[in-house]
Amino acid sequence: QAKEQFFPVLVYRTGAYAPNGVPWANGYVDYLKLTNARGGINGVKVTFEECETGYATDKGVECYERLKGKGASVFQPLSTGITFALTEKAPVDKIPLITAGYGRSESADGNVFKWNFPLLGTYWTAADVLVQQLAKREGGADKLKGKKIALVYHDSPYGKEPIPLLQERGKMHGFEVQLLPVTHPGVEQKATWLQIRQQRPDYVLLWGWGVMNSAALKEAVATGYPRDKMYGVWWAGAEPDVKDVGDGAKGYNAITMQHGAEPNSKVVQEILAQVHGKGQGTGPKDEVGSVLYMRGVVHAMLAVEGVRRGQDRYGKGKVMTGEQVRWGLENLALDQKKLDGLGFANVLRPISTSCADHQGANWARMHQWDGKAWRFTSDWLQADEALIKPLVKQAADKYAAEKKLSRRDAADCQS
Amino acid sequence: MLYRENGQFKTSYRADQQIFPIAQDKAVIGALVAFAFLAVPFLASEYLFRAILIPFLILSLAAIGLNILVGYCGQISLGTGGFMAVGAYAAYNFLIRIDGMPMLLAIILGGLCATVVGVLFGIPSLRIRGLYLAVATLAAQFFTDWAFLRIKWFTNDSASGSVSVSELSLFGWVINTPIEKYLFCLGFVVICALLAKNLVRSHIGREWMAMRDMDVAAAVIGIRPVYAKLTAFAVSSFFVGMAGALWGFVHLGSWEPAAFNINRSFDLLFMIIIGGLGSIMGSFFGAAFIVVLPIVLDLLGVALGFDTALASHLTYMIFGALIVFFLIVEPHGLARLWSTAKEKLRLWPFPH
Amino acid sequence: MGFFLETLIGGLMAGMLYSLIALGFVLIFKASGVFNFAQGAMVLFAALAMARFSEWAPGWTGSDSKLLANLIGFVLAMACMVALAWVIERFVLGKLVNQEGITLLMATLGITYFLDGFGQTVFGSDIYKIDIGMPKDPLFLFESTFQGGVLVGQEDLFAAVIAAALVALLAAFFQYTATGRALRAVADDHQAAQSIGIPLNRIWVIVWSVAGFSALVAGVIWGSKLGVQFSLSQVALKALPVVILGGLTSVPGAIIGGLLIGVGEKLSEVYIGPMLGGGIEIWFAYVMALGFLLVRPQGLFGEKIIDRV
Amino acid sequence: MAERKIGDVILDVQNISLRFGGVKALTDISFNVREHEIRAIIGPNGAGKSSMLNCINGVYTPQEGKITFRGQTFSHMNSRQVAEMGVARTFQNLALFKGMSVIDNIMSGRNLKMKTNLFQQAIRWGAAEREESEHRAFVERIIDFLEIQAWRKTPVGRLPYGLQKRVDLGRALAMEPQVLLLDEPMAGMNVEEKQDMSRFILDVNDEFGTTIVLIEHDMGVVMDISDRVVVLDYGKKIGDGTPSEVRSNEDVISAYLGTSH
Amino acid sequence: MSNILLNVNGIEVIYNHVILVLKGVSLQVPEGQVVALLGGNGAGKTTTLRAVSNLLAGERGEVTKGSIELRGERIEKLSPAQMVDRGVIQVMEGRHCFAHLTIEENLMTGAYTRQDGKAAVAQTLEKVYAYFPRLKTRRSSQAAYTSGGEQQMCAIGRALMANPKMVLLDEPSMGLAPQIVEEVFEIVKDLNTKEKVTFLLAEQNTNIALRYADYGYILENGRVVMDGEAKALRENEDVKEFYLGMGGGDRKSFKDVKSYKRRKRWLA
Ligand SMILES: Nc1ncnc2c1ncn2[C@@H]1O[C@H](COP(=O)(O)OP(=O)(O)OP(=O)(O)O)[C@@H](O)[C@H]1O
Ligand SMILES: Nc1ncnc2c1ncn2[C@@H]1O[C@H](COP(=O)(O)OP(=O)(O)OP(=O)(O)O)[C@@H](O)[C@H]1O
Ligand SMILES: [Mg+2]
Ligand SMILES: [Mg+2]
Repeated sequence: QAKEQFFPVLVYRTGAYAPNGVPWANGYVDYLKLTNARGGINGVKVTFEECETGYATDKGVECYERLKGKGASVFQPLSTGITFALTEKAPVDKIPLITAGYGRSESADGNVFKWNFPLLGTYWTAADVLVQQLAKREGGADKLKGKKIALVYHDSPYGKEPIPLLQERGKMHGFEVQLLPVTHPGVEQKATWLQIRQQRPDYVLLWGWGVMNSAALKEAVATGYPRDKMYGVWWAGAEPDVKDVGDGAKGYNAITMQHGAEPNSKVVQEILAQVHGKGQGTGPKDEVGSVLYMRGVVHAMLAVEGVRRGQDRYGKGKVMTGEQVRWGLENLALDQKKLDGLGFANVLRPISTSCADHQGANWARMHQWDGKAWRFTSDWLQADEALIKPLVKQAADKYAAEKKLSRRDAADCQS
Repeated sequence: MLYRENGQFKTSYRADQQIFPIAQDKAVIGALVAFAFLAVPFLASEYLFRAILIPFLILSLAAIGLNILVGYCGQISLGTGGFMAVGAYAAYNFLIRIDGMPMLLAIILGGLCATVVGVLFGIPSLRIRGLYLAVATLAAQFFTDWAFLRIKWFTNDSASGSVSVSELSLFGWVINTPIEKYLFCLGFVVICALLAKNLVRSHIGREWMAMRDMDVAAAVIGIRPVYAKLTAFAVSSFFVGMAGALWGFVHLGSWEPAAFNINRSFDLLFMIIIGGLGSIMGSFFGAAFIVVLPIVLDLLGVALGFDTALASHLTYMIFGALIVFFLIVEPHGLARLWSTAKEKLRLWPFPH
Repeated sequence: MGFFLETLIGGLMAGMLYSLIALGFVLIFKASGVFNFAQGAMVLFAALAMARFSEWAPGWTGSDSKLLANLIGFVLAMACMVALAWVIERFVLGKLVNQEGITLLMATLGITYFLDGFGQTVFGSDIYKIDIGMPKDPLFLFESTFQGGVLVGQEDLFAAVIAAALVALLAAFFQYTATGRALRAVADDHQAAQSIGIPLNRIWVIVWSVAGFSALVAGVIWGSKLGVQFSLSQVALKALPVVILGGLTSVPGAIIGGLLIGVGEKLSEVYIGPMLGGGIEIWFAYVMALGFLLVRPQGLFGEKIIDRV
Repeated sequence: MAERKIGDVILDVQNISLRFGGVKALTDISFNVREHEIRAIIGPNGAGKSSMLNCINGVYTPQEGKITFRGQTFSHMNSRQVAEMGVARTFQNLALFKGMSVIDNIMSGRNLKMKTNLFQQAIRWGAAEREESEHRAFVERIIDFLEIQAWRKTPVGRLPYGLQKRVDLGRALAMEPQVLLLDEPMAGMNVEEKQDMSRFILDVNDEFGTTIVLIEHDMGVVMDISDRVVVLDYGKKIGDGTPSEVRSNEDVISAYLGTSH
Repeated sequence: MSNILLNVNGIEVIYNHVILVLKGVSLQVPEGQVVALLGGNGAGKTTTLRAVSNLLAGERGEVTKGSIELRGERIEKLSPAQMVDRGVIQVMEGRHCFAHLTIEENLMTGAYTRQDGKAAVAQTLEKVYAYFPRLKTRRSSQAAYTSGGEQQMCAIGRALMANPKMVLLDEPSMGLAPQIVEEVFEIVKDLNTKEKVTFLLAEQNTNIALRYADYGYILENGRVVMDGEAKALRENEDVKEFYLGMGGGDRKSFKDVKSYKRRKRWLA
């Protein structure tokens, strides 16, 4: 009988965040289907099951426990709250967590967070790159001096993550960071935007999620704040955030987690041919390649490659356990050639992780909403590790202290 | 003819005042508890423990607390989540700031902090009644939500405002396997339930109920509204606070303020209404209903092979419909349904 | 000064939008003693219906006139709300006559769950658009007096006017019709009302339809503001302090309450917020309401709470 | 029966006036109650009888006037104090605790006498348990007395009106009051039940020496069992004296008794 | 007997699916007569009336056996409102005025079902005020803040506002001053003779009830234990003893009643 590798899929296809959750889930699942179409992972067939979390922590925990029982060997919580909860459980259950583009920034430090993999980027990466971009736009970091940058953020751990880094940068370049929290769910932001109108910050960074983003853009329209001076994080830079703002959102920028909307990428073509072509498409055809759909695809790819890498060590064509996948993720070596082969040419840059670095890449690009679609507006930008590393280490150490953990030693890293 | 009250003559009022005056009840409940302690640990799967039993137990505790306030004293509260949060974060701070602090003590201290906050926000109840009081408690809810995000000290200066606790232990007994956690919660909850039951069937309990049913008359027979209401708030928030601490420590292990947001408050209120206001037993029924039912429906949907979205939408619909259905069958909640059923049984096999 | 005015006006606008939702609560409470937890869900459901129908309409009619589409959408949505009212009376409230308020509240919760599920199943859970051509660009007043002028969102202005109109309508309905009196009677004592021949079922269908209508209007306005998506049901939470502050039984109260809360929220957030790190408007609204209640326990315009032996 | 010795004044109401906005519920009412006596208050509907009781036990605060209770004078009574001083009452529109069983309702009357603290009650071992049982025993006596054994555990909301009135009385008695204020205890009873009730009031009165203030519309009862009667009309006192005196008082006849019986 | 307006036969009522209260009650109310329903506390009078006016549902009670006919039409399935449309209205025990409405508003709601125009309603209103002058003086104060008796009058008046064909009066005399009680029964007689209104009244004040009624039923724990012409009942020894309180001829003083009486239990 054929070997099967089981992938749990925590999704939210209902509730407040469904508009964002659905395309992601479709992308994720489509890629898994594609993987099978490509002959599985070294012949190991991919199976998967969705579980609806509704973006609620306890529901997420329930899903985790449910799917864990079915032989899951890698999880992607897709919610900060759930990530927090699972971070506690993963080490016990020996199942790695991929939190690509979200979760705790300090978990990039694999020496403390053995089971967390914030691949491709954390919020600190994002914040750092954003500031660099602003510096570029101003024509040099020194020009940021005396500028005022407002952070409009979802008042929750997710929204607060970037603050330390921004303040660090602020000290460095001497720009002022203005913090404007928006209480969940953020349907009403008049006060926030009146403040912005009064203070006239040079830039607004938008760290929202779900309805908060579109609401923010609409208030920006209503208070006449120029959209092209607004920059969103990669969770505030997708179609659902701008779709019904329409022209109002024209000029609004957002950072991408490397990929943006990639309708023409090879992998998308492949999915259209191999999956949708065979009538196995999960969602509507026209959404394939949209930003969040692509995020799903990328996330799925990371999980799959983690398994594949695991097989390199523990035996090709075998079904991997959580621990083995963990090793795989910790030793990812996706060079451009491999990526191109997987169909991610011009979508992703090389990713290579290590015991110390669970992030594996710190590249990003900018894109802008032109009223119809997201278009790239920048070349590749890289976050400044010199700045981030210390922050990460510091935060990780604090966590370790609280949890009475000790950093992993070399031996542990070999295992 | 198995279930009979008559023929069991009470020789003392003491006997008649027991929690379960009827022998059969006592037997059944006894068996149930014994089963929970002795059998379940061997039968249940990890999934059952972590995803259903533990949350169920902890929320039952919170529900009991809330029921004392709403069901017994008639003070509607939508701030439960807030009080849970206070319990959780207070306990957390005790645990990490005072080293060598035993977890159990931390949890209890957490409960006490919640008590203080509860009484504080209970004061308006001396003037404001009914649904209007909800405002006071909602203020508590939203204020705590905000405070734990904004005031770094509470979260030990963690950048994000999320906190996590290290391994739990009770008198040297390290609690980390699901079974251990389950047993710990079970013990904790059973004891609390017992205390609660004792309170509500003593004179303080009667004072609360008197305030609920007819406060003017209560005053006339010498009950002080201030005392009655504030004790209710205090006791209630104490249980709720401890439940919060358990939720954080045992169930989540690491949490953000959102874990105790307004929806938690609503859920708990719904639990006690559907379970039965003014009934400790009802708190358990309610918790079970709200925790287990959606999961069961969900699993059903999956089993029937609906796609995720449809399944969860159907879950919503059926769940809502069931709530209404049960309310129509018995507006006073599952607990009352239960006792009516028993009365029927009592008359069985005769129709009346 | 200009900025203060701006905030003030902004607050008033926001307040009006809250009142719009608060109305639904008040209507039903006043007329049946039910605290309708499902109001938020109804707003969402109505908006979804409107958005989708007007989206599908051109397909049916063939004509691509926006007005026609919106019209069809609105009418069909209203029809849905009436049907809903009937179903609720027939299968829920009708069977819960003479029960305590809290039980009824719980029932409305059941309705909430059902609607959330049902709405998404039928109409989908993506973001949809309602475009009734509300002007979106800002408007600047007194540019002569203050530099930069005083900003007023046209959209808000628009919404505020509609809200005000609606309220006037409903207030009249309660004050000047015999039904109005009957409604208040029902709210006081279901059984007694029945005993003198007030047909609860018909009354309730009427009231819930009216509430459905106000939900629809709220849904359309909020929907065109935020886009029609699940979060729309969350705006109900913003209306809660409004209802209670204004008095659960008073239509005008919903308005005054809304304005007070709106203004209080905005001013506090803008002037006190920065000192406390921001994000205070929500709880501040409640604390403010609490303050008022301590003076008037029945809310600003609510009927006096009766305790008598 | 043995001649009851009427003691001296225990409760003295002086120039009480009570207004609700325009409504003058009571104007300048003075009367007193002697220890051990049965004092009736009669008068047409809306005369202010219930309001009078409400003033005495602090539910209403009269705008003018004083109330002297065993030498202590108050211009405003606080319900708690009044209860502690041993004044109990029943209500006209049943003010029972609907959600509680008959036993609990009557037990609640014992509250003032129960002393164990929260923790003892929570543990409910020893002291609390004992206390509970003692008081329960007392309450059971009342229950037997009122013949409501069968309903012990029924929520009072379900009892027929007449029985609810008995429970109301039971609750008042549970306080072992020195002064018992009864607001139309016999409304909604048939003759036979009224006879029982009167018998019962008389017994309480002379066995425990409880002073009784009685509002009742059944003249038969009032005239038979009361020692002295106050008559109110439109908030004013129009008569005061023994039943026979009152019965022959012209104003009273015209205002209240009417000609027949 | 003359033509039967209301015919209750062998009804059984159960509350909450368990509490059996009426164990087969049968009674007839002829058109244009006053029928009294007597019996001690808990006998089932109120329940019987609720069964007729279909207000049981609200108390979670239901008629499980027997039938109720109004002019030969089965009415168990009707809603209370429909009953009122057919001219049958109940005055509930324990007043149940609309607390927040003023006395006048209370009365006006009574006329909710009337179709015969404002003038007619106003007329009835005046009639009610004429019956109960006390109400007129308190017309503008909220019902909750009126005295017990005033509320009782309000409740009765409210029912009359519907100008019904048949009235179910539950303990009308409760809490009313003696002459008002007389008053109420005079009104009953008045309406009965002048407007041919039929009455079924549950009353504890057996004495007066039997004076005004044409026919009487005595109910004890859920069964009819005796019935007959009012006169006949008045003469019946048991009735005298237990309901009129004049065992052996004249009325006893309440003071002299020695032992507690024990109501004789009919074994029907
Ligand atoms: N809280 C109140 N607010 C306003 N008016 C009141 C209030 N309480 C009593 N009243 C008025 O005061 C007057 C006396 O009321 P009270 O209840 O004392 O009458 P009563 O003598 O008990 O009559 P009944 O025999 O019908 O019970 C009534 O006219 C009543 O309307
Ligand atoms: N809502 C209810 N639920 C349960 N039992 C009830 C309910 N209402 C009445 N009963 C029971 O029905 C029986 C008859 O009650 P009912 O009110 O008809 O008596 P009644 O003759 O009207 O007495 P009263 O003269 O005191 O009003 C009583 O034993 C009572 O306990
Ligand atoms: Mg009175
Ligand atoms: Mg009755």
